[in-house]
Amino acid sequence: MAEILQYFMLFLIVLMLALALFAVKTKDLLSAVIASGFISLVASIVYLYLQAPDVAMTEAAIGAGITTLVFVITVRKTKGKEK
Amino acid sequence: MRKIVAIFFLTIVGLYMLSLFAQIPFGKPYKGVSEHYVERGIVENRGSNLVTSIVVNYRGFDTLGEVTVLFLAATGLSFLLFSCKCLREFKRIRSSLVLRTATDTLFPLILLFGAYIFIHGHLTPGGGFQGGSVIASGVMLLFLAYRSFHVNHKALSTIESLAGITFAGIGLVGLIYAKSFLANSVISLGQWNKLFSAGLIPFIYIAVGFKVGAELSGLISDMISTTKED
Amino acid sequence: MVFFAASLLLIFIGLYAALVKRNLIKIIIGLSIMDTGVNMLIISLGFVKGRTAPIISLKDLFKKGSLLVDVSKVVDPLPQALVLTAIVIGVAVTAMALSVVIRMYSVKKSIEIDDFKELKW
Amino acid sequence: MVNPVVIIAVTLIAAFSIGIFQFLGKKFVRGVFWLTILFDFTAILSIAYGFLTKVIKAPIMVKIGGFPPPIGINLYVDQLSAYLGVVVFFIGAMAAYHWINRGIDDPEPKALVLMLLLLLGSTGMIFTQDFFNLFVFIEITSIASYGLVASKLDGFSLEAAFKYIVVGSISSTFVLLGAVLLYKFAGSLNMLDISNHINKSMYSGGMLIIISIMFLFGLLIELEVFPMNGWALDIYQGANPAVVAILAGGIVKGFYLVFVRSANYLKFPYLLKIGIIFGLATYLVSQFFAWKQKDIRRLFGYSSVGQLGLLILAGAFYINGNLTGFAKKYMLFAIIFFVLNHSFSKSTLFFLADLFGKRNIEEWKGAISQNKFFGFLFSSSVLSMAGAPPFLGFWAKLFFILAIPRQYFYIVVLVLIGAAAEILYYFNLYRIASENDGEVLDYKGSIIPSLFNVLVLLGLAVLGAYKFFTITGMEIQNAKFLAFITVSAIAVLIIGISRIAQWILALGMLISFSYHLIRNQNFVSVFNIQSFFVILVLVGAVIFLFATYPLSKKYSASFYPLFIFTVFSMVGISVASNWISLFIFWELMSWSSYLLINQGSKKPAWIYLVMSAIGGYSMLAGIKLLSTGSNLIPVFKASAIAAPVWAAILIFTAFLVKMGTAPLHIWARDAYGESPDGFTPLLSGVLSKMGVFGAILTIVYLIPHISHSNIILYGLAWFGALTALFMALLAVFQEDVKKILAYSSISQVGYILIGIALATSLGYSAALYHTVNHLIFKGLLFVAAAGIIYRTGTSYLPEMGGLIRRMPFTFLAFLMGIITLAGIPPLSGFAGKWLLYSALLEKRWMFILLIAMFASIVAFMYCYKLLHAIFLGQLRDKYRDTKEVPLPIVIIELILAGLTMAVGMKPSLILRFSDKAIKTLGFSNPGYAYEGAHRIVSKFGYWNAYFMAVFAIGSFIIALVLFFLVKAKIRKVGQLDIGYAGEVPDSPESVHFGYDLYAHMRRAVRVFIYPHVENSYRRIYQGLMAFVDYTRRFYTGDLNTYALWVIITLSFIFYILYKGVF
Repeated sequence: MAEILQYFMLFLIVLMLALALFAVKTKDLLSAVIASGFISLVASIVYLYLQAPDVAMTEAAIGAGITTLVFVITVRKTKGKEK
Repeated sequence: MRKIVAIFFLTIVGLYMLSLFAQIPFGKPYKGVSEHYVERGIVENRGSNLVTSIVVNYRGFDTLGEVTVLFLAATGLSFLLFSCKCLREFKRIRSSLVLRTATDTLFPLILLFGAYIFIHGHLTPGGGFQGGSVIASGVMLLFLAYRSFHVNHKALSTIESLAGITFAGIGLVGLIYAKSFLANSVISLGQWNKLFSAGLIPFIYIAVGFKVGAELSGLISDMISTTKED
Repeated sequence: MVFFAASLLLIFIGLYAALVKRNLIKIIIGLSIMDTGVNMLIISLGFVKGRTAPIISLKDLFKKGSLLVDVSKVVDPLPQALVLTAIVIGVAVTAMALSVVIRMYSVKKSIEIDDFKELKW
Repeated sequence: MVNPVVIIAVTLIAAFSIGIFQFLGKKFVRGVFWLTILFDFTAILSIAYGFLTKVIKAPIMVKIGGFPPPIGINLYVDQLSAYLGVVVFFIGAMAAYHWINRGIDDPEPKALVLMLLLLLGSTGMIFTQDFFNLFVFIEITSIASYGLVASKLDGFSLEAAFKYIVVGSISSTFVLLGAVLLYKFAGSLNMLDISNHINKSMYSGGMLIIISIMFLFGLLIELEVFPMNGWALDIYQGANPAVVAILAGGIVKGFYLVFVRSANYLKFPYLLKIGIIFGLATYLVSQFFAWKQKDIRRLFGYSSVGQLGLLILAGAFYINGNLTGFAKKYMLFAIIFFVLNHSFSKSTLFFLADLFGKRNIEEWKGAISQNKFFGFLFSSSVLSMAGAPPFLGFWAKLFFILAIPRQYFYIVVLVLIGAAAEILYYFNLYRIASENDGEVLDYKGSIIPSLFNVLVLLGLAVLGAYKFFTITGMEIQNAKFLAFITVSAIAVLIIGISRIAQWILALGMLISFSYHLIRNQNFVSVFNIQSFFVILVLVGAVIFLFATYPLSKKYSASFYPLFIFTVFSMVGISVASNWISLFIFWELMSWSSYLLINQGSKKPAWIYLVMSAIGGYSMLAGIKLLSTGSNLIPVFKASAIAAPVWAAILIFTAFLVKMGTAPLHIWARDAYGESPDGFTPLLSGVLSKMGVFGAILTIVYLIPHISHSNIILYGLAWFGALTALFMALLAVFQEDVKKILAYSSISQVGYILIGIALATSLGYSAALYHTVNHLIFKGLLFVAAAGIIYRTGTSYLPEMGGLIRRMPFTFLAFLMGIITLAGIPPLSGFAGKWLLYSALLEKRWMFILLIAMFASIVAFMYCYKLLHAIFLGQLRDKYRDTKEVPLPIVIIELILAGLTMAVGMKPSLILRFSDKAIKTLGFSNPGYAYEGAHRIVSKFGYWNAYFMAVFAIGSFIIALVLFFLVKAKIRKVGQLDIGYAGEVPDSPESVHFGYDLYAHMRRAVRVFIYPHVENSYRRIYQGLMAFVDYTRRFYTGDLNTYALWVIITLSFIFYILYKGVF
């Protein structure tokens, strides 16, 4: 059981890194924003594994929720496309 | 060119930092002040959630600063976006019936959930910040569902102010009655694992919850629309 | 160890974006990725294998016959408390930066760095 | 005393409550704002006052939450943080007041909230003793600054704000990581607790060093360290100046205190290395980049950044420099003074720049000459910023230089080079602003904050001087005398409504001072070289001050105060008892004389100032070389212990600059030629003699103790001789009466330098004699020139001519002066030459003798030119009704002419005094002897002044008689009596030619009069400018590049401090 959990964590980490790279690389700002929101979401799962439920909650609510929302609004307001 | 230079120097810094973290053992027991927090946390605070004990009590001053930071961000943001005539309003299309119905049902529940989170901050995971942001997400849902939705800024900023004053005021009460700013022992600590326990922590977290909820809602509303009545 | 490395990588991917990307929003995305990395790093600094979260809702975490908690059963709560603060500060900075970006866009109708190089030398 | 945490709580509550008050209207918000600021300021002032009066003896420790330090957070307020808190709140209040009243925009209630929280953040930052809490307060400060920087909402300020946000986020990431890792390392977040866990040997492990670097590096970014400070400069340039004033004046100082304190707590062993590398680089780079800067705010920004660099350097030495006892104390005071000085003067400058509104410094033309009060505020802040005595910046710099250990002499040199560079660009700005011919410009908005700041600055100047003299333990007379000078000058300034009253008061002061001095038994009984110069200064000053009476109407109210300042500071130089007090009064003299020259012409004054600064600072560097570990204040005689060659050379440079010795003479022609006519006699007659005095001191006290002293002296003599010759040659081809006299002055001082360099008793006799002599005749000539210019309105020789008929007395006096200058017996000039030639013969310096003789032949030429062009020939029509020069000037002319006559007939009038002075220099006799009353005998012959006089006067009378005999046969040519190409002019035409009298000789000496030296200075300056202009492009304005430099710097720091990986 513990082993599976560890592999799952490894998968999540790889996923985070991939999302981070995608967020940096993509030309579409909205996708980048969504990707960075997903990083936070994945991070909050990782925090649960790391025995930090408080932080996990905060990260999910603030990092993945509010931050992403603020980003999305900004992207919309600035007609977001990267040159 | 810039990319290569950037990667080069980032690699150098990264290697140094990696060499640092290679020396830090992962997953090994800790020492220092945390031992005190863990060992005596219940005795000194009666709050089950040690993180909350630390955040609100042992390092309550940090939290006061944290609240200030959020307040600052909300103030600064509305200051910067205030009178920005040039913003496009969102084209808020009429949302679907499903969303509206769901919002109607969910919004009170979300509020309740947020309130639950910050009231039980000393017992379960979560607290003022989490609860506040949950409430704010409820408000966001209202924005999504109703085209003409506007928050009442006066009410929000009054709540925000009062909650903030409560927090700092509780600190001053501690200074007056217990000779120490933000002292927890002004009222009795109560019993471990009960709702009314942990001294002033729930009260502070309730204030923080209201404040954060109001601030984040205001922040979202400031960003979504140019506020006209302001 | 994996967590350290991953967090460091996240930090440096974020920094890379701030160093290289020419789009203002991209830079802020980079900074927020960097924040996430830092937070994860701090959390993993406090993690101890085989211990539970610092929420004492069960009596078996106590030392016998007292309210003193057995330190050897709980992970380090302090980094978690610090990260709570750091996350909130992070969102505050992000919101601030984004509002500046909205304003910048309203001035020049652009969010590219090349249009904001007037202050120099 | 108030509990410090109450300040934070009350400010917070106020900030929160503004959320409600804003609905009641702006007035309520403002009321809350000002009440809060007032409360905070009073509270923190009461704490600071408690520390000051030692009511509070130990640092205040405030537990928060009732937990003892390592468990809970605590505040730790010591003296420094309390003082800094006062400064921050004061500047904050001033900035807010400025913002509200600057009449451009009205700060929103929310902006006031941001302002409050900014002040709160910085207060918390300097009060807290917890690393993570520090991070929180840094974030509060930063976010508030982000908002405020962007508050103008235009392209510039938003761009600056965004750059700040990005770099600031990177910075705070490192601070956060550092703080958390410190917790991981030491198990605590409390600074003191961590400090107790750490010892220096842990740094060899590698882990702690990387953690500390990360934490301190985050703070270093906020401290605007080169090369990662582009964002800061952009803020200075782009943001609202009220915000910039509070950032530069208050907040950054908070970061500074935090940085130094953290490094101290962390026992960071490489702080000195970091401080030297980055502090010095920041300081020097910004001082030079500012040269080419046209935007006034960015200019001030460069200066701010530079000052921060200096502060980092000073802090590093204080914490980590192994300073002992006194030096440590000095350094502490240097830091405090630097902070105070910079905070108050820089914020004033930003306020004033904002009030005036113009950004380009070229548009500042006439800014301070048009608005007197504005000018006063601006000048005070600029002077203080540039470190002019007696302002605080001067004492700070002095403390700093004295405190640096001697093995770091290169730092002294570099810092002083930077200081000179700073003076260069600040006074370039000052030069433009004080131009007279600008259009009438006015400022708008309230000037009150600047006024408050300047009042504080003036108070701090007093404090600085007091502290300097008490801490260094220098003789109290110095301090008293300095106070006396200042009070006198202020007294003269106060009655500035009437020039006549000022004149009377100044004259009265000088005379009564001299009277008291002469009545002082000590002064009379111990007559030495210093007394000689004191008398020289006072006599010269009284005479020349008297002559300014008719001119005074033209001058501004600050003329006489500065005159008094200059004169008394020269007295101060003459009575100085050690090198440092000499330096203090020397700088005082330089600056006050600069301001006087600046009242005449701006560019020459600027060149004078820059040269003086180079001289003054090289003197300070030399003095630094003389000081030893235990003896930081080198006295004249004790410096015999160790006197490296370089010390002597550096100190001598200052004196050579003032003497105008080639090749350091470039300032002299225009400074003499275009300074106010009332001041030029003092400048030439007395002020340049201070160089002579200093040179004598150096040669007597320093040169004998160094190896190769003979070569140095011989070299000096060559310098003197070449100066005498070439400056005389240059004088020949000038067309401006004052410029001829200027070159002549330098040339004559060259003679004096030869005399000093001989270092024999006869040489000193010649030098001292000629010093007095030159005072008499050059004073006479300059006073007469002032009178002539006053009447004719021009100093251009070809415009004059024939004035002999209008100004007979002046002609007579001028003639006497010229004769003396040319060294013709019977007047006093001859005696000086005779002594000098004898001395040269005695030492067998034949080449120099030849040059000196040749130079005096050249002197004949310009002497004749002066006489010819001004007085002889035909009178111009426009001067037909010109009167004799005003009576006071005539009186002075005749007195001086009588003096030169008297001295010429009886040289012992001067030699009596110089003999006494020479005996105190360690010589048994003056190098010559008296035979009878009038016969002076040296090895090479004798000279009877009395006989000479009789002979010369006799031949003069014979020539006069002959002249009158033949006069009847001369036809007088009227001005209509000419034919020119067959036509007769219908208006009177002058055929007198004074222009380019020696044109035919120009070709022969063209190589020598070509301005090689001036051109090479110009080329160096232009080259440097071009270099600076190219290199300052380093600040590309590109955000990515700025961020990239942050990472590059970090990898550099890792690389130099920790070699674990590579």
